[in-house]
Amino acid sequence: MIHRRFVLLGIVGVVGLVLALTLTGLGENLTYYLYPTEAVEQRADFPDGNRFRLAGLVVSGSLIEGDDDMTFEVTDGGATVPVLLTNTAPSLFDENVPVLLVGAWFGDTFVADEALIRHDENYEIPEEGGAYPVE
Amino acid sequence: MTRVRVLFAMAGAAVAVGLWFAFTAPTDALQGEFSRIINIHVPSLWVAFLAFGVTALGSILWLIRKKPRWDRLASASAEIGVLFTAIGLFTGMVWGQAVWGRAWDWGDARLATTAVMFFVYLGYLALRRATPDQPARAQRSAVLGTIAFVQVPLVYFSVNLFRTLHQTQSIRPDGSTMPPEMLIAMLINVLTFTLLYVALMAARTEIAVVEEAAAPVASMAGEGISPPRLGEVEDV
Amino acid sequence: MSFWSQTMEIARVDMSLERRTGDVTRIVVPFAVIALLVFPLALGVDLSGISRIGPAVFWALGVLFGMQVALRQTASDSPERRDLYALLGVDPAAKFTGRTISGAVLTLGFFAALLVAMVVLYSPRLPEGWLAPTLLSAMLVAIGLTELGTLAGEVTAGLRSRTSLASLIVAPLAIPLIIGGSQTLESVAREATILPWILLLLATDLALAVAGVGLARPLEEASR
Amino acid sequence: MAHETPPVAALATLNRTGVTLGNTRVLSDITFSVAPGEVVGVVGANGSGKTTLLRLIASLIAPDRGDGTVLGARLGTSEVFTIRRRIGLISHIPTTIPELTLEENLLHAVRLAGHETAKVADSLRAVGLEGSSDRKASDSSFGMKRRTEVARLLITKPSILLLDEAISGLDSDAHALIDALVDRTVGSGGAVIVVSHDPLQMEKASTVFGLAVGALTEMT
Repeated sequence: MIHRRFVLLGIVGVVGLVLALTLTGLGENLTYYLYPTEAVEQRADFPDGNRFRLAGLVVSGSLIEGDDDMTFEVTDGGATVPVLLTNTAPSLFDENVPVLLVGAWFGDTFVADEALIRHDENYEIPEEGGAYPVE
Repeated sequence: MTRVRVLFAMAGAAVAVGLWFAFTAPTDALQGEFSRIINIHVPSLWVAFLAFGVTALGSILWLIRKKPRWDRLASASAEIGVLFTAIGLFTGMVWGQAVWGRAWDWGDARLATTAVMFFVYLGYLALRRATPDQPARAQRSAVLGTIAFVQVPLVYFSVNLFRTLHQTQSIRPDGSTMPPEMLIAMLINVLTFTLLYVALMAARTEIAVVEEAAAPVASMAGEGISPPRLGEVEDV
Repeated sequence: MSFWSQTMEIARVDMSLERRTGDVTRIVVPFAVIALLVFPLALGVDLSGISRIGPAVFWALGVLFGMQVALRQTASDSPERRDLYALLGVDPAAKFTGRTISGAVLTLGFFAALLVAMVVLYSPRLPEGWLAPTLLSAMLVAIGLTELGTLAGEVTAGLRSRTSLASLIVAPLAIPLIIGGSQTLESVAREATILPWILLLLATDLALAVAGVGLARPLEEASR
Repeated sequence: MAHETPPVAALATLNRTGVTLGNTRVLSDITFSVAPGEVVGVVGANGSGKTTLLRLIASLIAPDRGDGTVLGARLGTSEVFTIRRRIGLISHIPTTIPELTLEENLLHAVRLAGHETAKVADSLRAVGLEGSSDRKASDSSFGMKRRTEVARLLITKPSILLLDEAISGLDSDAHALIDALVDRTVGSGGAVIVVSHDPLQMEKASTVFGLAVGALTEMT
């Protein structure tokens, strides 16, 4: 049967294409968000006002809360980016917490109007007393 | 029906144990009490994947063997899969609102592909509903049940293929990224939900057997017509 | 050899039926262009917004109405015609392939008309060198969409609510095609490589071709 | 395609075969065979399952009990795909694509069946359609569409010819055409099954069965 051969070769072809797809990094291409290092590297691609998403860890000791905004820094271990958040943050927002920010460059500062907590796959039991109390 | 009763009794007991573990296991440092949602969210979607896999298997076996039991297996599993996808999506939205600060995000590949999977299997159930004739229904839905499964691995691997807001798997070939107490609680609930799935499957397939038996008794062709008796009937 | 001669015969007759009935040129294309007009009306007078959403609207409408091309009336066989084809010894896989060829040509023509209408009505800001990648991705989307439409049309053949039911089945499964099509243009705009998106479209098209050819016989049985 | 033709002389056999469509048991227990050169008639009332019987033998529906063979292929298996093109069926409504002309309809069928298209013109003349071959099927009469079907079967030369009320509603010329088709099929070692509610249409049949409540009885 010719069809059977086509189906078998086709399945091999699909698997090959999917493998090629993972290797070429579809995920990197569909830029859902950038890490601070990438954001600094690709600064020229995102002129002021061009919105993108930035993911990183809130730097310990950098958080200053204003009346209706707050400033802090995010890092991915490489670059560190200063952030101005013009909106209220989710209840779990704190220093040392991984966050996802939606906004745009404004000079050297990333001005965000939305902050999300980006919990990763790592779970930890709190130290004595609980480091992150829930309101 | 006794087999189903036993299975439901076992599943009920298991759910009680699972709940106890879910509420006594330690919580995550960042998420606090919200991290307990994992004990419903992950098992639900695990059952959904399992159920759609069984649907695909039943569909392929039907196409090869043409035995009604494979069609019953495929359809029962798809119904339960849709139910648990809905539970998974709902608990995910609650969790997302609580932790991320946002219930839904179309830019996230895991969320988007899961929603697509949900709609594909809703389409599968709609197709079944729209096809009245039993063998035709089995044949058509078996074809769709086979094609539809193609995107289930896409949902599972979406967190690895794309950068997502959704976290990646906590259980990996090289071990787990969860403390053992939390992991055990979650795994017990995965087991519990699987047992619940088995019980629901047993019940649903038995109902399907009863439904098919209760279908109107097949009438014989030609029986519906009797010789005309125009002379016997007056005033027509 | 009879596989390809049957395939080409099915495709040829489909095309001449389209020439005579005008299902696509007289119904789907005008309807899609009207839909294109609805967006600016609903958005109000924000003209910069219109030029920005142009490509996105093109892909959304292209896929939604492209489904209607694949599910057009002339490509759905009456039960009598199915019997005739069966007894002429038509290979169900050849019918699938022929339908896909004619449908893909028509869908590509529809995409071209919609693209011209979008460029004229929305005056979008298009990056340099956009045309070739867009046409390449449009061709791959047209093939995939037609494969999907042909499969769904066969699965729902003869059912009362055939068109809406087939659309319900096609729409979610067409997501990789929408992503691949729209992201190709995005990548050109960002000066990034379009290769992953072309690969995604190729993988989808090939997977659907495998499903269509491999499941052609069970589908042929299902339709009666 | 390496399946052996069983050493039976019969072109079609049914062995305790049953068919259910939806909720209706149309055929319950049919045992029947037709040999080369034979013309078999089946008479039955409206709704007695005559069309279903022909569609079963044409391999267009699968039996749900019992078994049967047509031209050596077991019914309900993929074997039927290889022999289908040797089955000719004239159903009570002629099958044409309305937007195509009669000649295009014939050409389409002949090309799909893999036959010489050169014979199309002769065949149209043989059935008396040379004057209306470029008329659209939607504008053609019942008789014209029926003659187009006969023209097709003259080219495809089926080994087994199934006639479902084929003569009903035809003029005497068209009737003669169908008779000629039957004679040709039988003459070349094929078999014909004629199905009708009208016993008068069984004139060519050597054996006549009656079909009632799902079963066959020989009437002779």
